[in-house]
Amino acid sequence: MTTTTSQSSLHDPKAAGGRAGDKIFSGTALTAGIIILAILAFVALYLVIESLPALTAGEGELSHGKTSFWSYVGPMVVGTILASGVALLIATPVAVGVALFISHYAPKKLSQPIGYVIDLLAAIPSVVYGAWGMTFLGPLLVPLYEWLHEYAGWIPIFGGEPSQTGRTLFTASVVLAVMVLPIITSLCREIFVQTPKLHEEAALALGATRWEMVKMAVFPFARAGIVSAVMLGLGRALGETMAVALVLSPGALQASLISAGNQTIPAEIALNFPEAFGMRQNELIAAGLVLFVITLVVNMIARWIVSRHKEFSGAN
Amino acid sequence: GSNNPTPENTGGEANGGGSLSGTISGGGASSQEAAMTAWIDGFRSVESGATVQYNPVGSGSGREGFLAEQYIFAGSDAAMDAEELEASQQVCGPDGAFHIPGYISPVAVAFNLEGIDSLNLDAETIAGIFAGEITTWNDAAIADQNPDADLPDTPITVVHRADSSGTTENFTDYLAAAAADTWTWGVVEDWPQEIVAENAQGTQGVVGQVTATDGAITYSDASAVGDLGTVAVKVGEEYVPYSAEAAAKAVENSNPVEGAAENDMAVELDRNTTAEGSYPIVLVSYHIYCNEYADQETADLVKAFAEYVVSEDGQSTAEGSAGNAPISDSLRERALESISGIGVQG
Amino acid sequence: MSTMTNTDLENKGRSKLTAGQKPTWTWIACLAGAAVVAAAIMTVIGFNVAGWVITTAIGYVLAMYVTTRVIENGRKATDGLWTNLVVAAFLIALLPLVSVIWTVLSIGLPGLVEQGFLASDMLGITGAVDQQTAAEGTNVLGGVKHALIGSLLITLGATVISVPIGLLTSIYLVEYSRGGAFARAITFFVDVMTGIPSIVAGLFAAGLMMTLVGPGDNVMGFSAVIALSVLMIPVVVRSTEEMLRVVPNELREASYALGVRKWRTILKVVIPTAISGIASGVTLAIARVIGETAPILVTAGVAIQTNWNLFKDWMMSLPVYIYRQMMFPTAPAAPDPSEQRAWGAALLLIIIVMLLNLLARVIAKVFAPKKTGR
Amino acid sequence: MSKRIDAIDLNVYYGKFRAVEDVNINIDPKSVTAFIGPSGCGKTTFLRTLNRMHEVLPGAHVDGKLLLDGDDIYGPGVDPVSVRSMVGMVFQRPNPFPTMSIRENVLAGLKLNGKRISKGDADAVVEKSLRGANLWKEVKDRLDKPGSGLSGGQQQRLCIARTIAVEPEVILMDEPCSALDPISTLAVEDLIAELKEQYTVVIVTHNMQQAARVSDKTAFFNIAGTGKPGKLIEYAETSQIFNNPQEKATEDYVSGRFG
Amino acid sequence: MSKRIDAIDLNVYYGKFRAVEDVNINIDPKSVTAFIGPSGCGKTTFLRTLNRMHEVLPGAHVDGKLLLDGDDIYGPGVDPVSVRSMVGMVFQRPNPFPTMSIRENVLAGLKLNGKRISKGDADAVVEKSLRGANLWKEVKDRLDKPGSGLSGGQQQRLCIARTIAVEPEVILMDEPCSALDPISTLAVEDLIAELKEQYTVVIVTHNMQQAARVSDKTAFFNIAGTGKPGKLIEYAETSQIFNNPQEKATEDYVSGRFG
Ligand SMILES: Nc1ncnc2c1ncn2[C@@H]1O[C@H](COP(=O)(O)OP(=O)(O)OP(=O)(O)O)[C@@H](O)[C@H]1O
Ligand SMILES: Nc1ncnc2c1ncn2[C@@H]1O[C@H](COP(=O)(O)OP(=O)(O)OP(=O)(O)O)[C@@H](O)[C@H]1O
Ligand SMILES: [Mg+2]
Ligand SMILES: [Mg+2]
Ligand SMILES: O=P([O-])([O-])[O-]
Repeated sequence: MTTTTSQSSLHDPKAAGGRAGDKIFSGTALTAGIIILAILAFVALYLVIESLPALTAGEGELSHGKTSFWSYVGPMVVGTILASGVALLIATPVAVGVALFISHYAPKKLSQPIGYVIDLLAAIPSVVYGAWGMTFLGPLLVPLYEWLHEYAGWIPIFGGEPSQTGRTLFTASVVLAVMVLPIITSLCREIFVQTPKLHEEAALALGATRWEMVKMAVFPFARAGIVSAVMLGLGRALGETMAVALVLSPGALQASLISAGNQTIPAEIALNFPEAFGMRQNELIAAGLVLFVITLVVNMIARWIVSRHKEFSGAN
Repeated sequence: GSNNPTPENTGGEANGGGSLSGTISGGGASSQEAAMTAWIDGFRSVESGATVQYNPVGSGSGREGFLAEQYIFAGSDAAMDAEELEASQQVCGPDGAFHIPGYISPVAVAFNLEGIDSLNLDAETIAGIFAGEITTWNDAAIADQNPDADLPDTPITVVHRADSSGTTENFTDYLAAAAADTWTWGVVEDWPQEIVAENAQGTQGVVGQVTATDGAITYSDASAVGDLGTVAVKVGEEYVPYSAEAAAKAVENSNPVEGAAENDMAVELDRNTTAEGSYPIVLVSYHIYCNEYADQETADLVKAFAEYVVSEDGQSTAEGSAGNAPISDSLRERALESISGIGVQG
Repeated sequence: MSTMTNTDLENKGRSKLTAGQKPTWTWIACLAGAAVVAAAIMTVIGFNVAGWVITTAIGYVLAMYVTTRVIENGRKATDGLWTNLVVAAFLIALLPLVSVIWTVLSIGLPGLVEQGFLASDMLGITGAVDQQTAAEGTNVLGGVKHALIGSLLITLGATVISVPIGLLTSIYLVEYSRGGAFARAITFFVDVMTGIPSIVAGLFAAGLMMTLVGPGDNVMGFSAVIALSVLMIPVVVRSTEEMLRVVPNELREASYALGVRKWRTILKVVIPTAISGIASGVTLAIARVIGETAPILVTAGVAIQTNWNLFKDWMMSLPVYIYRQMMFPTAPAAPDPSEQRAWGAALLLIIIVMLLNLLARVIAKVFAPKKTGR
Repeated sequence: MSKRIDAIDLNVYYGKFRAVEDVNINIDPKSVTAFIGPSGCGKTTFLRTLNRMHEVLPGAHVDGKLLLDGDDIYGPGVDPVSVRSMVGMVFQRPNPFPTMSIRENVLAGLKLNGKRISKGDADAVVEKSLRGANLWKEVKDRLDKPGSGLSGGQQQRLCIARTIAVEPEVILMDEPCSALDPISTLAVEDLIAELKEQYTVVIVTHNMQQAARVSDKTAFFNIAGTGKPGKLIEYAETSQIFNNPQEKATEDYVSGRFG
Repeated sequence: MSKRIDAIDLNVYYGKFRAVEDVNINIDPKSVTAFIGPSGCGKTTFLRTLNRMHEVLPGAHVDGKLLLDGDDIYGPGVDPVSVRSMVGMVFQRPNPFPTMSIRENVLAGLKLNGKRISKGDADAVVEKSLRGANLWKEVKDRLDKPGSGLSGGQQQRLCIARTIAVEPEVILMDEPCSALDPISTLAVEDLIAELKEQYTVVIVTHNMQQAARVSDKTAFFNIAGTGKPGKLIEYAETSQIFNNPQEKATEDYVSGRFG
């Protein structure tokens, strides 16, 4: 077989078995990747098939006399994005702050237990968050809503009659914020601690204060990571079912976040699926498909943002 | 006690201290869950070898699961429509499925006003409150009917069900029939979005919300209202508070659904009734069975369970647990006759 | 300065380096001032402790900023401001944690310590029993055995499926793919998968099993296992991928240079080195799914008795148990016993997750690369 | 624009581990001082105490006095930030900020002071610093390109430019040439010779030829064994250290028996 | 147990970038060959092509022939794994497996490949290899302690022991002493002198004294500038390279003008 030498010691016949091992192992790993794509394809296929009737239904075919699927799902899309958006607005600064605290501010001995404690937040089941939001947080926020309405009522989001039960989109957003906080925190923390010491020390050696060092070295390095952490949190917030279903007192779309009203897609599905059949079921699954597409788009945007900043990132 | 409470029982194997064995699964209305838990437990003590399980997935899913052969029987707050009945022939043989009103429960209109346990209201006023037209408790419409009550000027907080619900359907059915001018949204399972109000998930959710909110009002399965004040509804010239008897009476006085089969006990409630002592806001939750099952074992098991549910023993067990209204004797007789027809597909 | 002894070198007067600094007691003054001002504001608009603490905190941060700015300089003031804000962020994040844990502990503890709570299921517990309990004030009967076992079995099943698939996928991503389109596709879709609403995963699993085993039989623990796996796999991939990436390349190269094949290198060098990170990633993934309600409800149904078989009959799980007991009490007229059971189960669930976390830490400790010496 | 440094009984610790023991040294202004010694003897550690960069590492602390023109930089109430803006530092591996352009990198330290500087002044500073670092000609046409796009040697000189832009009094350099090719090394060495006209320069090097070429005085550190603290063995004129060392250890080391 | 190496027109690439150009070199068995040259000239890169470790990096490839006792290791169908078990390698930074004990580290090359050996045989291999790496005495009482608990020099010798345990024919070393203190350096240098009795040894070093001390022949690589490929400039007896180099560049370099 070999052309160079008659009996090359490099062609060890026993090695063939070893090579097969490599092939099998890499093949298995590849298969696992393919399985994931297949599962996702199945999920997508299932969603599409089950929602086709609702998507293609004409006037009068939809349940409860809805005029069109899009006018049904549209307000909920807004509600879903609103709830997750407000949640992120609340959670992101706090989460980044906590991550910074753990990575750069807290005494080294404290930071590990603190990280553990924050991770615990992620471990609390969403039913418990829902129950907590419904029974404890909502009523707690009622005075705040009244205060906001009185003094900031001219801003549309505080415009509506404040809820007497506190079970509003804003409360739901706060609960979501609490739920996504540990996710964002732990990812940001991982990235912050990986900031090259080289760049941190470069900043400090120039006479930078700690905050200036964070601005010069940590944030530029972590920018992409923060974006993807926030996106991960957003994914969680968009898809959260039980907590929102328990906390929110849903209703038609409206600008005010402190009165009852608005609805998110996952909560709508959870609340109505049990009694749904026929077309109603198709509508709900179609709503699920819409949510799926939103997640997809959000992730694409995140990827885009991350890749746009790649060349500036400190990883070299 | 005996597990064969009725002489009509023809299934030979189905008597004696538990000769049956096997598992039957049902699914459907969550309104029946508490009662079903009691029935399952009671049935187990009569037929120790047999297991019944029930998944409270909701009426719609229950009917659908039944038609998809996922459940042997279904619990449903609403009767099957013609289309579903036709589909049931695929599963149940040529005679299809039939309904038994196994669970009857009054729907209370409950409120939280300090010091007031009961209010008299007519259908128009109730509709006005729930439509958001009457907004304070000392509104003339309420005060006129309750001269003795010391009504505060607290705003009324309407709390309705957030989820699709048979209770909502029955309640709006009453409003639409008895106060058609004020309630213009018809019979719905989902509360109309145009009415801005508070809401919560499930019976427990709305009751909890009302209990926590001064001046709130809701409608709910009467068994769950606890210490809340309740409304006596105007029927004819008198005000009738909810009660098991009043609810059972309303069902008894109702008419069979048009064109239903002989043994099908689906009913059309008369919400506008003026019959003395009947309470028209009542929820009837059916048990849906096949006329014919694929094998003898299943048929026997279903028959035994169905008989137990409507038996005096079964109904009182359920009442003790779930607080529903036991069905009247005449209804029971008709039900047992229908059930006795369950057989095996030829 | 003719003879240079060490002490002669030192400037004995004021050091130029410490000139113009604010005194050390500034922060006490600021805090006291802020507290007083806040109390004054509060008495005007109505006193309330929460408002007072918040106003004091804001006042303190502002006062520190302004004082530092005036006495020292803007840079120091900004630095101090951000330090205060970062600490504040941490304290704010602690609030809900403490509140949630306190709520669950205070409501859930009586339920959890109720005699027989862990050892019994709900067989024979009807509304009548609960009503009697409530009326007579006796011990609440019934427990979580069936839900506990169901949860553990289902989660174990999901772990057994997800961890190999997830781990192998991340091995593919880290060790085999060279950043090709396929690897990028997997990474992207794994991200998308993390966003699948849990209820959709449940519906999908129920539908899939329905077509595989037919209606009726598809309601079983295994369907829930599938649903949870869909939710769990992406989390496993994401976390283990990170952990594999941080294994130093020099260890891989050391192994290759010894003539060790790639797959053996991965199994015997890379994975053992990363095992602690992988363990904590897997725990995180378990924690993520063990608390799921909706997907289990629509796949495994509800049960009142213990079922050990994942492949037959319905199964209860802790989150479903919590949800049902809370929202649909066994006795509608006497919901208190159900509520007690629900919160007891919630506390149990949190404890389980905490134990899992601890376990992961122990595993991490035991298997972690030994780092003695330099 | 240059200060003297005096260390008095300085001990440097990493947690409990004493890395450097009892250093006493007087460094003259406007001179180049080289630290040499085997690996692990504490050259880097000691150098980093001179601008309080040592304490950035967790658990690291210092015991003793370090006077900068007579003021103890470890005295109570001294802000490390102000010390560091007087004592600049160039690291072993060039570390320009990757997200900044060349121009921004040079101005990075200056911007910190919060002073508003006009574009004209800024341009002047950039040119002066880059000229000072011998880099102006090579980069003047691409000031807005990222700093990380330069070669290693250019990056290192950019870091020097960044350091001299803030006009410190002392410049510390930790093996500034060890990552560089010979041409860049030459450029940096030439630069050091120029810098000492204005600054006090301290340089760590493991290259004895380099020490001999650039420094006025040389300090030799040594270590008795792993886990033992490093010590200052001998400190004298460079010519004396290389040609006529007083200590046996110094002689062994500079004769090339080790390292 | 030792082989000769012949490179014929070898070009080495990182993706499109040619890092090393047209190397022709013949390395004798049972000798020590040193590679010297300025940073970035491709010493490491070329060394890694000798046991096909280069191609482990994504995009890296090789063009030309590399004969090991006449067999082209880049020939079609050659399994890199069998090449690597013939040509062992020691890295710049000591890298014992952190999860393994000293004993397991030594046996890693055998055990990781799944070979079954009796405990007695294993013990013999461990002792022989550790003795061969001059480490036996220091660690024989703590073979079950983690390898990462050793000092840097000991770790490096452990890595050498691990390499010789698989009985290769050639041993490559990339700056094996650059992370070590002088005492450990001495130990490793002594070891290299012993190893050449049995193995062909190739060592990269940036320390010319070291090259002079340990090697029989020396290869000088150089680079024209950043982005240009590295080239083999001169290859000859070590004494000739240091005392009587033929090329101007070599002379500049070894006379210490650079690096
Ligand atoms: N971050 C650290 N934590 C603990 N010990 C350290 C740390 N950095 C260095 N050391 C120890 O301090 C001692 C001195 O190290 P240092 O880096 O100052 O040596 P050096 O003379 O600069 O060596 P080299 O020439 O290798 O740079 C060594 O024993 C080293 O192990
Ligand atoms: N992984 C890599 N990818 C791309 N280019 C590389 C990589 N590693 C090294 N190079 C380039 O290849 C050339 C040769 O590098 P190499 O590391 O072989 O030099 P060296 O002689 O070993 O230098 P040193 O003395 O610093 O170790 C350099 O230009 C370097 O930038
Ligand atoms: Mg150093
Ligand atoms: Mg190299
Ligand atoms: O029984 P419900 O449909 O009202 O939940």
